[in-house]
Amino acid sequence: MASHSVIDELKKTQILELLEQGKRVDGRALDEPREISIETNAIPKANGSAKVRLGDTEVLCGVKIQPDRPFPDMGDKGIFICTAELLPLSHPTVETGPPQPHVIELARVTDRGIRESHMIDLSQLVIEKDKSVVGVFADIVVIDYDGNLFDACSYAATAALLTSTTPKWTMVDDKPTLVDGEESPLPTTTIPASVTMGKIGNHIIVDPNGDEWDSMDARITITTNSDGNICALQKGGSDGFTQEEIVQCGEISVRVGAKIREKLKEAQQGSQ
Amino acid sequence: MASHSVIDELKKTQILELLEQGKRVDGRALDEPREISIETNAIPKANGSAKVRLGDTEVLCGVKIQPDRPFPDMGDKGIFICTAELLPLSHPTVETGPPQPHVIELARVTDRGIRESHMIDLSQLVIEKDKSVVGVFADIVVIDYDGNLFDACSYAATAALLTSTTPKWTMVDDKPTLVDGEESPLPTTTIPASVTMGKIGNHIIVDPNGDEWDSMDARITITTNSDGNICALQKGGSDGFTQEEIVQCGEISVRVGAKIREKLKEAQQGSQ
Amino acid sequence: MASHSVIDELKKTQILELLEQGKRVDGRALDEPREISIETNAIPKANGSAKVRLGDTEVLCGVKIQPDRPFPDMGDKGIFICTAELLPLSHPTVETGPPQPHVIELARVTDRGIRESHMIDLSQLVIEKDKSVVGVFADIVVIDYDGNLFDACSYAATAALLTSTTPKWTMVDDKPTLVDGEESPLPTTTIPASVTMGKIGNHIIVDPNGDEWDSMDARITITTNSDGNICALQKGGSDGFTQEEIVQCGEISVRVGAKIREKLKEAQQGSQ
Amino acid sequence: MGGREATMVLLDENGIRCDGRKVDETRKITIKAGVLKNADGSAYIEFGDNKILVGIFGPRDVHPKHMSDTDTGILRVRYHMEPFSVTERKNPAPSRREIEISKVIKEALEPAVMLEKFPRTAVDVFIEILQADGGTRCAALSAASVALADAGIPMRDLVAACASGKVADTIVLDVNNEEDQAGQADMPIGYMPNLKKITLLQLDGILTPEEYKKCVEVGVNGCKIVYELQKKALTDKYFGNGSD
Amino acid sequence: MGGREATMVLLDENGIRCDGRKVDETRKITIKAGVLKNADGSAYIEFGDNKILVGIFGPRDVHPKHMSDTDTGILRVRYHMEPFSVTERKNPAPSRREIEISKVIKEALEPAVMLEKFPRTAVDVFIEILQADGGTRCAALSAASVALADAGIPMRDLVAACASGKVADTIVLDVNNEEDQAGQADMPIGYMPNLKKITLLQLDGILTPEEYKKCVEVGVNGCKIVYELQKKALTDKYFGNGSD
Amino acid sequence: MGGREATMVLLDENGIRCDGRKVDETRKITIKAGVLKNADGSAYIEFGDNKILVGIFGPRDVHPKHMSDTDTGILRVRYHMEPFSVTERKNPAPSRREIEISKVIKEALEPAVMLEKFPRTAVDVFIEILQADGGTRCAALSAASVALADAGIPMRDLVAACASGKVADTIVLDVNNEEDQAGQADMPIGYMPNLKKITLLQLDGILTPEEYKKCVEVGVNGCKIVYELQKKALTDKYFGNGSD
Repeated sequence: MASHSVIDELKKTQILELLEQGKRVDGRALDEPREISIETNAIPKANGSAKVRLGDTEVLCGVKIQPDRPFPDMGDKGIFICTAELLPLSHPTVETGPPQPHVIELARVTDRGIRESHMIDLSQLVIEKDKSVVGVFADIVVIDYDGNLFDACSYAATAALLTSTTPKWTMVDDKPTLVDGEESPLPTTTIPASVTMGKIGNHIIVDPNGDEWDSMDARITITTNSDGNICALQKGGSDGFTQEEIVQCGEISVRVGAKIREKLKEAQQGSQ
Repeated sequence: MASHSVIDELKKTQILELLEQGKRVDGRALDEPREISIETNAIPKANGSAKVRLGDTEVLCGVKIQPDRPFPDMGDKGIFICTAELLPLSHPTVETGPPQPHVIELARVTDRGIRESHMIDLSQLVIEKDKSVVGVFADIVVIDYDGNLFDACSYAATAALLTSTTPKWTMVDDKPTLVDGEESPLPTTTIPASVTMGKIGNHIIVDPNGDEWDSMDARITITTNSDGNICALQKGGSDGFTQEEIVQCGEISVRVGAKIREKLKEAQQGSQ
Repeated sequence: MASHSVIDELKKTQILELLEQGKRVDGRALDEPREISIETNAIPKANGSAKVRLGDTEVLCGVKIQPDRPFPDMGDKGIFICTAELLPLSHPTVETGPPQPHVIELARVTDRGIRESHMIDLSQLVIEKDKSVVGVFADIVVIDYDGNLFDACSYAATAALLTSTTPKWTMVDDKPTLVDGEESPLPTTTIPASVTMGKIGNHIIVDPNGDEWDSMDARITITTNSDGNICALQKGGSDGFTQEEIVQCGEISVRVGAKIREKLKEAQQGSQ
Repeated sequence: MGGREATMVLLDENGIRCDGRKVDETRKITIKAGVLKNADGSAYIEFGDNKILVGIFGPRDVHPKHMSDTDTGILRVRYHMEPFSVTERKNPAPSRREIEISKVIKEALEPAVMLEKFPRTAVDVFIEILQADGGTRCAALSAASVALADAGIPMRDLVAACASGKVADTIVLDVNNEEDQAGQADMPIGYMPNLKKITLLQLDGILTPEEYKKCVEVGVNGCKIVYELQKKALTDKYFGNGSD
Repeated sequence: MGGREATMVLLDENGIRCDGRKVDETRKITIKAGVLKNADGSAYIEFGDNKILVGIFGPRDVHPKHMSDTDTGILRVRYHMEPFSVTERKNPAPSRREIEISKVIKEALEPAVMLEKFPRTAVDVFIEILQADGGTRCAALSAASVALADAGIPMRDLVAACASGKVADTIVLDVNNEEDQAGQADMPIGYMPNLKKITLLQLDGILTPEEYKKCVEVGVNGCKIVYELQKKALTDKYFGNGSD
Repeated sequence: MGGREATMVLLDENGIRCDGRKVDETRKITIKAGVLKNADGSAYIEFGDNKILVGIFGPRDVHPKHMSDTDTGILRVRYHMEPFSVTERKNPAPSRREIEISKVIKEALEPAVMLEKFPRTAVDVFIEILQADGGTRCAALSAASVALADAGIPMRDLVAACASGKVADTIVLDVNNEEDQAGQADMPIGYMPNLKKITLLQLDGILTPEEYKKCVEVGVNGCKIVYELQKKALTDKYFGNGSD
């Protein structure tokens, strides 16, 4: 991974030459994400789940909902935890073992996009204040890799959460106890939509595929909520953006995010 | 460990040639285990202990019995945990550090043989239902290695448990509190006997020693209980068994296991 | 680190030649520690803190005081924990990752010097017996390395503790709850003073600097309390001491420790 | 075997099991070969409610080098459960159970793979349990065989796997999760039908010697059923099945 | 952004913030270059109540060798908090947050460092948070730039960093800890003033597109203020400042 | 030293200790050399209720190579307690205490071993505490010396070890577990009787300078007692003792 091969260099040259002509290697417009397909309820035993294909990138999110202790000083809020793992079958370069920094970043950026949008109404997930709350665990695994995991993971987690049902618990003998048959949808307030853009030369492209990802100078992931406001952002990569590019990326994320949000809504409605 | 040396190959050839004549390198019959010696109460400060020599393989098991929290949904059962460690002084190839898969397998197979036989009556090891139970920890260390750790570890754990005494606790102020001077034998219901067989060529041998172990194509460990029934089994190694061989191994394990069980009973009685 | 370079050898030769003439590389007397400077309250957000320079060795200790559960069977005592870390910016050879044995020893020797002197009156740090006690955490980081971390860490921890204030907690609803505005000095009973001596050839030197540290055959760290008694000792290094040298080191530690204790008192008074 | 009391009827008077199956019937099994883009070979199996994905990489170089073998290739197997695959969310750290099963599956596959054909290299078998419902190791082993074949790894035979067991005092095929929890014995078997060799065998639970013999027999028969579905999956991929 | 209720007045009727600052004012900033004896370069920054030390080693050999790059040098960054740096004692084990921030700062520094000038080697940036008070990553990044320059590492520009944010419905510069806890948005920015490039950018909290634009603008202006102090710190060390 | 109140009589009016010993008497000590089959050298010691096994491997190659020293051999020591060796079951993970004691014992043995005779290689000393009863480090060090000699490692001297301490205001030899818990000071000493060098020395607890001097003296005398038993163990093995 440390040194770029000659083939990588040639690939980047080709991608850049095409971009100079306003074209992408796979024929998409610069601000066009790849085909998105969302299969909800892929894991029936989970409380919610979604398999998302974004081009040839495929990820799966399963949501588990179970009683937990609240965080200190947060006794009036449920818990939301989001993890991400690159399965070793998703790409030959993935290594097993403790998570690498880029996987930790992936999980944290996905988590923040959802958390900062206030998608889940955590105040409704309290069983008994300060004693027991509902924990929502969205665990994402990457099954096949072809670039832009940030968006694929965000869509999978969001679709899984939108289609999750949560059991009901009450306190019996100081322990949270399941109330049979009382399930309700997970309380949500907004639909976050993540849009990741790559910078290659002076070109900003939406949803970079695997080859584009390897050729990027820098990237930015911007999440917007249902109001069209920006709620989370992460810049990455070994180059910078001009101030104008940053503003432009904000505009793209609002516009493209709105379209993504429609897909997520469709997936939610399709599962009901 | 990755490649077999020329000497290993020669050793295997010799072992195989002898087996073709129905003989073993150390003169034993094919279904004859090595000399077993069992020293109980080797660690007086433990609640039970046994040092077992099986040929030149030597292992030591110490049992600690102390109050613990029950597993969730198992509030009416005590806890049994069995671990195994290859001490680095037992063989020049043993490495310190986190346990290797073969050591994890060793511990789990030893644990299952005892657990699946229902040797320990865990329902008698409850201090207060759902709150506090008795934990039985059988920790086994390998002191000298000459093949067939599965059986040596099983005999050591079984002998240590058979000769263990358990203190009595009652709940005082919501905490398990020792009742002085009230000790009783650990409640047991059966005596599991593990019999490990190796397959070299088409030959099945009982209790392979170190050289035989290195030459085996496959192995199988079968544990029987006092009723002469089979209660746990683990196949290992890089080759397979025919269906007939599997049945034959079952028969051997019942027959040889009965003899082993007598030795374990003797050790139990000898310690009283 | 494994093999000594030619330069190391030359350095040692030079140091030894000077010692034969009763001199040290930096002109100090054999029983003379380097210049000590102590800056207390270096981290105002901590409950106590001190930055200590001992020659060119620089360490920083921050003390955090917070409620904790008592150790089993120690329900009538507060908790004291002392850690030490060599920050990687302190020397080019420091590696990040789990602590090396010499860092573990450093932390444990520093901890023991303070603990065995009974400096902190832990019996005064109980919120509710058996339920909640006050935990005192002295975390030390090494910022710049030039030999003799044992003494530098000990002085930093001692000065930080001497100048620590502890909040007050009472039990409300079975939880320790802060009583606003009631702070008091951490209760202390004595001032431990650590004196580390190196043996080079037959010479005993106090407070070895970095070059001397690399040239030492053996070392000894002796801590004395305010009564001039010896309360902790640790020998290290790959050579031994004669019985007479051990007695001599004890005498030096009492004498030099008394001077160090004055510096620590000054630091304590200066911070009030 | 937990030895817990059965609160459901495990086997009714007509010999029908709690999920409607007969004693010698497997759950519904679907196997698909070649389901991943990046992996050199792959397979997906649904075995009852088990959902398992297997990806293969290799033969490829081994790092560090001293882990390789100059005489033969090596097989490396990782059996891994997703946190959401089981009822109570699984802690993501690898459990001792997962490490043991990885080893057992590795040794069940080795007799089938012509490792001697690719010395100094490794073949990696990555098994992902997406949803677990009892019998994951057998389902995983069956899928791994198909995935290895899909990767073009030279093989002597496929390893087919299925568990037998004892439920309500009867030897049955393919113990499901409820039967495993409440039942009396569970015996996972891996079998190479052409070479007639059992390469995986474990047992938890108590069997008389006669039941033991019967259990092996029933299990081997189950493996033969699975074997047909494995061959079909490979045929479907390489020669088309009209619907794909 | 916790979205918690503010129990204090974050911005009064005169546009004065909870710590007495105006909306476009930074906290008190002091930077000092060359503060360590052993490190090849170093810097100490006080940024409000943040106290941060940065040490540089390198360019130096990489172990193990295969981690090095024959074409270029590599930058390694560790952002690390002392246990006593925060209100509740921090567990000494590296947190996921620290690992992420290390990566973000690394990628913010890379555009500024002429890594191509020292192939096969590494430059290590060790960041120690001695006391934290909101905005540590910006303060750390600013100090790290100075420390790299102090170490004589060839650079295209310094990276200056400062956060902007939204507090009491107003876009403000340099969000402090209380504002971060009670406020509406926090946007750390790292900026190279000469090359006019933003190399670090994150956002937590909700902004309208207009507020977003404004926030970037305010943040970049803050970076320019920090930049002057960075240059001063280097000038003071290398050309003296009369008081040192 | 916990400084806890003594609930027993540590020293009675006749100068007899809680376990019946006199102040200058060690507990019962038995040492046996050559007790393991695979190890290159070994020893077993019972020291009061301490039961400790030591195995030696080496001189042997060092992996990875860069850990070796071209000028000298290296000694590696692991002091390890079995989970069942102490009253409350010990967590199997290596504790910081075990790591420190490993280092202290290593440095106590190094002066005795002619490491310069086997450059580039390592000698491994594996110490297993089977049952602990106070004073394990001294007993372990004594056994390790014998095991090294049994392995044929060239040595300058044996290191003999024994603790002295302060109990009921009296300096006594060989502090046992009860005395350590309730007593005033514990001073483990390792000593090479021929070379007259102290190679291990620690102290926990408070001593006046006079008591300190006395404690060293008493401990060194104890080491001389242990030394005779070490020599006997080696003689017994190599020249027979009639009963073995």
